[in-house]
Amino acid sequence: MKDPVHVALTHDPIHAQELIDAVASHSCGAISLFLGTVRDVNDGRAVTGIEYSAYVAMAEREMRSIVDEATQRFPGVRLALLHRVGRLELGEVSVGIAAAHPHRTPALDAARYTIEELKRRVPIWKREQYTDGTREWVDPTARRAEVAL
Amino acid sequence: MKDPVHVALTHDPIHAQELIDAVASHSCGAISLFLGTVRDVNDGRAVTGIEYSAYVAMAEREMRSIVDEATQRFPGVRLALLHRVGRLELGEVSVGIAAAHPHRTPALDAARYTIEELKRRVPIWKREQYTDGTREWVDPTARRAEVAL
Amino acid sequence: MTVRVLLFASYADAIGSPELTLDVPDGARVSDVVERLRLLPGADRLPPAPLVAVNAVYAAAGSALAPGDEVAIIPPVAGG
Amino acid sequence: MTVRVLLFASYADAIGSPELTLDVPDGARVSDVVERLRLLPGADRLPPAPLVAVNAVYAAAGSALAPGDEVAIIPPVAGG
Repeated sequence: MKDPVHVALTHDPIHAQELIDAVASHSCGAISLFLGTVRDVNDGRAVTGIEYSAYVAMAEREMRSIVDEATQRFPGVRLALLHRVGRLELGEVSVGIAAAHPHRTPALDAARYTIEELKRRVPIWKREQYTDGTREWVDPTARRAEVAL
Repeated sequence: MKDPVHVALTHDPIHAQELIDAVASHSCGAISLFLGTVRDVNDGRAVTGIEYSAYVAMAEREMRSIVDEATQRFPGVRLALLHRVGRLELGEVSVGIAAAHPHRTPALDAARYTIEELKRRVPIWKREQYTDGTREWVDPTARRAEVAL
Repeated sequence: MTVRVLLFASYADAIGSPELTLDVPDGARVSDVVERLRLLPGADRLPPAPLVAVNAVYAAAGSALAPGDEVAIIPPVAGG
Repeated sequence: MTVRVLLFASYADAIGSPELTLDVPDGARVSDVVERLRLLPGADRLPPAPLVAVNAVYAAAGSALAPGDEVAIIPPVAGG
């Protein structure tokens, strides 16, 4: 697994099989793959697409940190992490994570750890485009506050 | 998603993308895929391949039950579950699970629930073949007992 | 009455066959079939209380059987 | 000394630019840069305590800055 290739932001479509091939090994009996995809509804509004942007240098740095941390927490795990930037249509993959391990529990846990940390701290933003032609930057903290009401 | 096609035992190779395509939907923002693969070492012995067999009617019945249960536990989840039978070489996929959901936590939880229940109760057996030419039926309960000593 | 017994994996190897037909008394239970199997050569390799399924559903040792039932003796499962 | 300020997403829209160069006193801290930004038109849309990264690492409001530092004001992240 070549690290610079498999922890990255990319403008190109993310393919599940490439992520799997990046981590698969005869020493591993389990692979957990997570894909985030563009959904047609968010917060009750009809979405037609999402534009992702990032603080590229910092995002890739944080993504590598997360993968390094996961490797420490789940020794023996092999990880790949790609996040898309640019304009994505409905159903397209925005983030892909593959985690391979000799055993299933660390593989599953490592994939989950990686997506949770990515959502918590990697400087990536998304602007949703709606069917009425408007577009808006998504603020998950504002949304959580509303849900808490 | 055509249920009979996507909860099944199969003699054919299991492809990740087919499982993903079976569950993907514009209403889902998350897909969790789990693959079990043939590992080169088990309990310290060098493995060259595994032969899977099943009580076919019951195994497919239990697999459908598990998928139905997961759908109840994680409302809105879309699941696919395939398990291979026959002779598999190192690295081949023995089991494939895909779970799609509008949100990531139920997708991740449903994939984990499905593999845990499959391992607990679906009547499938495996005979490992070793580099020394011998082969043996795997008994996870015996192994767990040894680990407990 | 007659029941069909299915054996799998290590149990089929132990008994030397994947399938048997057994005559059992009317009203026989799962445990009666298991005890009958114990009389066969190789059956010492069955555990004290093997898992059993009747007509493809897990069944308790005390479950009553009907003529023609398919009684499967289930070795420890190892899928995945 | 001079620092480079990066703005992203909704913050870049608010201030009207993705990047600024600011002159700040020697020894200035992250919080001093944020206070300077508040003088700009549109800066009322910044939150009371925005997240900040210095040279691509999250930094506390009290962190001291050096000449040429890249100070990024980080809107709520929304990756995935």
